[in-house]
Amino acid sequence: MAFSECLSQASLADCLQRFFATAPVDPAGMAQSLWLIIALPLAGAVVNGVFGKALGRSNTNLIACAAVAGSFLLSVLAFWTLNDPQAVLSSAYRRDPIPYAIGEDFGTWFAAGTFRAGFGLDVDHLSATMLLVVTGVSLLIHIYSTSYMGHDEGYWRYFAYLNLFVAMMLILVMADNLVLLFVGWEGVGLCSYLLIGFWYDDSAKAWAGRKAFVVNRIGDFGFLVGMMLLVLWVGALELQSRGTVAQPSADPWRVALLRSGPLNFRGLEEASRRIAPETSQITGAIPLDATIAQGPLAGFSFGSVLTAILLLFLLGAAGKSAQLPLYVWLPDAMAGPTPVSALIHAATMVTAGVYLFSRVSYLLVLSPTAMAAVALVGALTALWTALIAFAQNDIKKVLAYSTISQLGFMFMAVGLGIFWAAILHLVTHAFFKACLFLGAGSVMHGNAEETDIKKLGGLRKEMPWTWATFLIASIAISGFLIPLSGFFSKDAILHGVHSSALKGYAWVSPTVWEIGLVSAFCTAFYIGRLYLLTFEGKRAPDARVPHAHEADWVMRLPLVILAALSVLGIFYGIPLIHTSAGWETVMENFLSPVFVTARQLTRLFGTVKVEHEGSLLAAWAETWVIALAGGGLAGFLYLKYFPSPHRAPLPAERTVLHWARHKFYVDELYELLIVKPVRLASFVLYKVVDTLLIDTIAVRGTAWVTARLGSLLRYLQTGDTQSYAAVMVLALLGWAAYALFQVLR
Amino acid sequence: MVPIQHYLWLAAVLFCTGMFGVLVRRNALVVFMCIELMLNAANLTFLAFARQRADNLGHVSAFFVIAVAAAEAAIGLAIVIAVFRSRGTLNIDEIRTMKH
Amino acid sequence: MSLPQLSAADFLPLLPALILSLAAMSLLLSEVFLTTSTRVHQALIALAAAIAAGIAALAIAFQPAREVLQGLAVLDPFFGFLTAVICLGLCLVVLLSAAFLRHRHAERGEFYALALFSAAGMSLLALSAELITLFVNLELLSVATYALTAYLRRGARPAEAGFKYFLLGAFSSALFLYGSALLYGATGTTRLSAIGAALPDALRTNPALVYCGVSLIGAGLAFKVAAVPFHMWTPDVYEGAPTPVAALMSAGVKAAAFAALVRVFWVIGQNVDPKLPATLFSVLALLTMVIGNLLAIPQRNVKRMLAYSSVAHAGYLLLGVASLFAQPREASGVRLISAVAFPGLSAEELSRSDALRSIVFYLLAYTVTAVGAFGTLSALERREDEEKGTAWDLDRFSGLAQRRPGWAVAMAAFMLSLGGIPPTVGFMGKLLIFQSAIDAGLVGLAIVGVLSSVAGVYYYLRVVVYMFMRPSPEEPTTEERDWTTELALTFSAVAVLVLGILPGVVSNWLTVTSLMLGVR
Amino acid sequence: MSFLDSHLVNAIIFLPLLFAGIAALLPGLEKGQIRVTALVGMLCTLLLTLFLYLRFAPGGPEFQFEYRARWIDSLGISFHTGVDGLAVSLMLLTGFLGPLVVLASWRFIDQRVKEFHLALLLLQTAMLGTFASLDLVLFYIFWEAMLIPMYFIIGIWGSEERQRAAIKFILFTLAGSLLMLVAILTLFFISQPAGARSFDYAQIYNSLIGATRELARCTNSEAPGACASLSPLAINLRTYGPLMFLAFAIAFAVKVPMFPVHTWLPDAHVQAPAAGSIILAGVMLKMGTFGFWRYAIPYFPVAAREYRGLFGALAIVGIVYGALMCLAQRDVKRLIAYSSVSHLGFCMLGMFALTAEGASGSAYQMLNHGVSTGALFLLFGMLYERRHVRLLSDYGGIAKVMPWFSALFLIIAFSSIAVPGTNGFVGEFLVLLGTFKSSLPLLFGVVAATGVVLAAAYMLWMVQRVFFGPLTHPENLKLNDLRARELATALPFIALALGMGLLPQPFLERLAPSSSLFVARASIGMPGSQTSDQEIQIKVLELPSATSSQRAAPPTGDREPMTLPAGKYLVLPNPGQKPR
Repeated sequence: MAFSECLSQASLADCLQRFFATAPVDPAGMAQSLWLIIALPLAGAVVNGVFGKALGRSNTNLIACAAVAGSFLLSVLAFWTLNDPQAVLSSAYRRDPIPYAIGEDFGTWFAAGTFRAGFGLDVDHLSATMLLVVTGVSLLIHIYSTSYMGHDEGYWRYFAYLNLFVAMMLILVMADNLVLLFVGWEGVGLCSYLLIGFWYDDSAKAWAGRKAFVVNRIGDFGFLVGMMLLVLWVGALELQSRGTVAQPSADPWRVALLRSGPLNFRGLEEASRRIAPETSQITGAIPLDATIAQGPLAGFSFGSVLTAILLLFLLGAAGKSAQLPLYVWLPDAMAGPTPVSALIHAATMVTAGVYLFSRVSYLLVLSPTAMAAVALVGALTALWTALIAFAQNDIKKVLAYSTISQLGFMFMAVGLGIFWAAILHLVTHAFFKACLFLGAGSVMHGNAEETDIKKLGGLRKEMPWTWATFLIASIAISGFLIPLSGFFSKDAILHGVHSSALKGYAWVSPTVWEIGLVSAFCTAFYIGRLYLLTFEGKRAPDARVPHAHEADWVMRLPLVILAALSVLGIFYGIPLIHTSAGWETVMENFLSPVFVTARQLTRLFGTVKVEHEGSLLAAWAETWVIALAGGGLAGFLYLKYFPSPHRAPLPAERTVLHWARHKFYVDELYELLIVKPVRLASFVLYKVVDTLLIDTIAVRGTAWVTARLGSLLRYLQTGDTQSYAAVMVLALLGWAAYALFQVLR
Repeated sequence: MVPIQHYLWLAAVLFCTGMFGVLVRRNALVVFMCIELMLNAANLTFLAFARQRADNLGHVSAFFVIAVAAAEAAIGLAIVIAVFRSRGTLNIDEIRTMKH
Repeated sequence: MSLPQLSAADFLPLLPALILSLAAMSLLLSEVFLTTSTRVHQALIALAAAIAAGIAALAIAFQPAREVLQGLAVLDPFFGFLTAVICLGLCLVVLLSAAFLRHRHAERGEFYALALFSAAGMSLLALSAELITLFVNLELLSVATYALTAYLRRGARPAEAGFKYFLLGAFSSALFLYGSALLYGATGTTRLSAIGAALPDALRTNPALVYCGVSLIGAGLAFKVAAVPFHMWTPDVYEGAPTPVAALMSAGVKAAAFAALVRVFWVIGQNVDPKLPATLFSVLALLTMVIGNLLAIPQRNVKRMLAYSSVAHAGYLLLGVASLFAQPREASGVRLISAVAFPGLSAEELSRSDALRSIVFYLLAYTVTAVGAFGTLSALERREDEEKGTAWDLDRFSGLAQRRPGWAVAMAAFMLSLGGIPPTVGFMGKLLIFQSAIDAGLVGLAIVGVLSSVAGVYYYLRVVVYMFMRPSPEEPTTEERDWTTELALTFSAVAVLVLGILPGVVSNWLTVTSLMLGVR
Repeated sequence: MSFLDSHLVNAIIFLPLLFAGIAALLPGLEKGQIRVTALVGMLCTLLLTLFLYLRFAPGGPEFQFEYRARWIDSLGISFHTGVDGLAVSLMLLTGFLGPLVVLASWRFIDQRVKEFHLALLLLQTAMLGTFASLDLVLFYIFWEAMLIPMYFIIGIWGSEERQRAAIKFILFTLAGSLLMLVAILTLFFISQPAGARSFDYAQIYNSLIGATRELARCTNSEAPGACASLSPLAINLRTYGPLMFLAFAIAFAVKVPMFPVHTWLPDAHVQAPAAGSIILAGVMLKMGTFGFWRYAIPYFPVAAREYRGLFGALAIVGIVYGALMCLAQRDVKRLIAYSSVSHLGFCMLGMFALTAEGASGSAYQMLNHGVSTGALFLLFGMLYERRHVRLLSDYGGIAKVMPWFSALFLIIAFSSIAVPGTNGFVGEFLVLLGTFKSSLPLLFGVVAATGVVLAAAYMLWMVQRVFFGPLTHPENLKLNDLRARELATALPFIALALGMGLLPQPFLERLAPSSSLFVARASIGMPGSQTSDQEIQIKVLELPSATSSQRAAPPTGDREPMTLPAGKYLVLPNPGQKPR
């Protein structure tokens, strides 16, 4: 019923509640039109890519932005629809419908044998959050780009790629099965390849793009193999648990496996329910450590295979989300236009790994080993890259490393099963990091593409808007001075990590927690450094332009909005909602239907034990102090000494700086360990095996021998009649001898 | 009377002599005559066997062979003359321009 | 003793030979009275005779096999088909030589007469079933061929070629004769059928005679079919001989000699230990295939190359002969399953008939192809090059595709057919030969043959490379076109392709009758 | 069966031949007319193949549009054509490439135009025939007839080293296929009883099933007496099966080409003109995989399983090795050629996985490779047409001057490194899935998957070196972008690459029955499989007239017309039985 007449009966709060809880459109209809969300940017990409040049700059901008805006609106609609109790997804894999989710299977993509991959879209609260973030942020960045790329002649390519990227990202977040997700997964990689190498006539930039793609491919290799093993795993599970239920044919899960394929997320979720801990006797479930009876995996136990699968996924996620050891591509990816860095390499694409693990949370919580691995990788990455960020002077490089380290935080959370916190940090990070990057972009824009922070400084007065937004975002990420969204999300992670223990890996959470604290400190430090060197103090003597100019409003608007969002993000990070379990943050409560299976399994298996020692406030205080310390140190150092490069740094400091500045020589190491050997091997193989052994010796050799034999025999043809006759006679005698021998024997 | 084997052995010896001559003699005409020798060795064999078996098949054959040999001789000499015309020699070793 | 009773039917098989020799004599006579310089009509007469003889041969080919002239000869389809093949070859050769001779101002009736005589000899050789008859006919065809070889007697090369051929030929026929004398001594008869009957006893009494005789006869015939190691005369003689004559030798003489070979050894094969001829021909086939191909590889002189390739093809034919005698049961077990009896005919007989069929068909295939190849060569060669010996160099072929596309395509077809690549008749021939070889369990030999033919493809394709992929030489030599040559080339090219795509007609005939090898 | 159904395939096969005849009649100087004639012929063929493809009923009998006529009865050879799912797909691919090849050489081929197009049309006929023939000898004839036109195309219109490459190409292939000929003949003899022999595909296959089962039983069971009572055919299969399989396999492996026998491919590709390379990569290499699929494996399943590990390993070596070779190349065409080696490794791997997924993936990969690599050669051919150099170092920054060209090339490059959404992904995914599902060790799948990484490495490296970076060579500055004709040639490839990536189901549906049958046949008598003979037997299409197809003139039948007095002629005795 309408809002107005509601007011006449109930209170405003209830009415608002009810208003937002009633879907504006019919959920079923929404589900069927989900494809539009992808189709719009895709269409934009095609139009811009093919006709962009002809259409002209303004039309291209219009089309690109309109496409994204359209899908943004649709996402909002979808998001809203989800709150409706009627919005239920009746999945083929289970009897009872799934609340707060809509989805539609748009038919088979490809099928062979017993395998099937479908065009299925599926939106639940997780996807919906991602939808909003992706479309929203990219809308802002599109708007920003219209001005930022205002003078580039390749604008149409740019917007085509950008739209394509949005489409791919949306496929990634809405796919209802792993294979379709993989389309988005590689699609975004492809787009980032294109956008990093956007200015391709500079070969360094083009190489950076290739590096990004190839490193991502290494990750995708893991992902691919993981998928294959997962198919086998599900198959084995189905086969083995067949005996345990009354009649398998009636089991919707088994039926749907054949009809809709084994890699569907709902199916996997259902599969994870068929796994039971060793002790419990659930009908139709088989213990985690049961050995697989037959098939290619015969002999391994379900648990170990699952762990292997998840570790392979971790490899994939590490590639996409730039975690150790595959993070090396991201800093180089800064070669692309800055808005691209903001969108792809900060807000959206790089978070795909986190999204993946949250998607398959129900599988992840089955394997403590994998969780520990994820958490440790995250922690180490966070610290490692934060250290590198110390000594970077390129404004974008600093932000890139900070992105990696923030992603590390998210991985920590995922690793310890605090998925909601990870997503929360993902969202807030999307806001403030996008804001930071766009701010950096505007700084570069105003300073003749100057990126060296040593050559900037004192921009505060010259670019007030940029300064203000940048400051807010820096505070948000570091939690310095006043706690903003980033502070709460990060604290939610740290607190959660601190208060939970992995089964069998008790040592992990404290370790991760401490590393997390240190990283938080470092974050505050390098962000402070970045901010101070860029905006505070006096303008550097060797700046390119005497006076920077502020960006126009088209670029300012997104900055402001993002800054505002990174403030408003607080709302999600504070426990406001009281439930039976106690006080929950809005995000936790909002995402709880997504992770319900994961939670059940966690409880069932006791994978993660959560003991609430220490109050939340204490934790906040702790983190805040650390942030203050980091920021303070930065302020002390750089306000006091800046700009006085004459101070001779201490030798220890110098070595640290030296190593950090050269990124600890990781790139060189990889070059030495992987790239060079492969190239050498290929070259040697080509020269030795292919050219020498096969082609020269085997092939030409045979021909040569034959020809030689021919020309040797040829010289028996002396042309002398009598020798011919002699040969005949000899042959005759030989034959006669043989014949006689035959007879006499 | 002379036993048949003697004739046969004689024929064999003649044949081998002819064959040997063909292989070693250098003068084309001599080689040619050696071939005739071989043919006649065959004739002798035929006759010897015909004699032994007392049928006339052998004799008939011998006559045929003689006729054929005559024809062969004719064409052979013609060719030898042609060779001599073109080269001015009958030494087989020099009649070997086509080889390999 | 009373005169033998001979019916008219006894002379039926002599018909083709009669036609040929009559035509030859009339040509010789016409030479005496003729005054005009142009002699095309002589070629036409010869052609007509050849065609008539061929038709006659085909007409009698479908008669049941029987011995005629008191067992001196056999009238059987084998003979009929071979004679037809020989006449076909003769027709093409006559057509080719018309132009060839005119360009050398050597047009005289003797040439055609000799060709016809030798063809008559071949046809008679194909039907003789008695040693002396064999010898006489062998000599008939040889003597004529000696003369043809040295026909252009002014040149040094023809004379030398004729000399070599004559000397070695006479030598080999002497061997043959002595062998038959010994065999006569051993068995007391010279009729093959009678010899066959008498052989077992003869073997018991004095095997040495038999074996020496057989070996000598074999050597004599192996020389004619140019089987390694009796092949060494081939390249020299072919090179020296006028190209059409070389064609005649490679086609007709081979066919006739194979007929004699099969006939003689058939008797021995079925009355003496059959392993003997099987081994003999397997060894010969192996040597001939491999060495023939190897020798041809380094040749730049196309004529010599074709000579060696004719040796190689003799090898494939010998493979067919070997599979005629091979004993599958003792050989590899491939034949095991096909031991199932076929109504009316044992599997052995089936496979033997297939072997005979494959030999005849291969001879046909080789005849059309080789004559065509030699024909193209003769059309290309120039009188002035002959003394230098460069008349047949590969370079003569370079850029032929531009100068004479028709010839180039035809030659390409011949080369592919010689290489045994479908869809040419050469492939069908090889298919049949290898089929019967494998049927007889000679898989190893078949594989060797296959691999050697790969080597063959190499040098055949080299000619194609020169024709299509090399530019013409600087001074573009314009070869004259004569309708006779063109006709011959067109005919053989068409035959190569048509028989390659639709061998059905011929192979059906052969199937119908290939069982009839009329020697008891 | 309607007239159309029974003659459609033949029409397709011989239509190019007909147009070749027409082109042959045109004067050689009328280049335009000749080109148009060839183009029209190819287009008609394409339309017919398309019609055939759409008319092919996936649910119908295995072989459809069959036609069988008497040909060489006395040898048991009949003219028998027909298509199954794979064949019809590959024929569609062939027909699809035809017109594009003519268009691709529109400008590039300027001398001896007539011969060139004759060769193209003949080649088309031979290739279509190879796919459609259901008689072993017919197949072999088409198979070898294919070599000749390609030999001319490489040898006449190729670049510097063309003659050597052409000879190498033909000798390599011939050496293999002649061994196959021996195997075919042997099979002909052992598989059927004397007098009832035929080269018919179905007949030979059906006659082998029983023996194959026996043999499988004997090889599977460890019991000593298992192989005691084998039928003669089974014994023969046991003794000669492996050899015959190897003979077939070598012939096909050379064509594929698999790892040790692949060296002819780079030379041939580098030297061939664009048209030659397109056909070579697009269709001819498929002949090898098709041969494995149609002949080598179904005929000798037991032997094939014996050598499965070896061939699987070779396939994987091919994948990785080929990719590594690409990294070592400096010559673009050579690089693409080696990438084919890598891609076809996937085909072979999927086939030897003997799983439905693997088989479908392998079949699909054949089509993909035809499209992607064909397009790569086509596009590079356009560049070569402008610059006449092949080395990577001769290019760089091309994207600046030829944006459209670069865009198309990039799309194809991504389809060839199997980015999801392009055709390559579906094929490689299914192949990998099939491999993992199969009884081959898991390691095979893992190693094969590394090919994905390497592919990205070399392909993007090549793209980088050719298209990106600054324009270093002045002569590249004045390159002009694609003309309308070239665009029209390239766009179908793009459309297909994306279409087959996004909607592969229509293609896979037609392949599915063939692949399941292939797997069933390949795994006869394997412990797991329970396929009945009825499922895998092939319906033999009887020859037109009543008499049995084989040896239409059986000697008994044909000797009756001539009544012979007994003993006058020789009924050949068996020499073996004569008393000595």
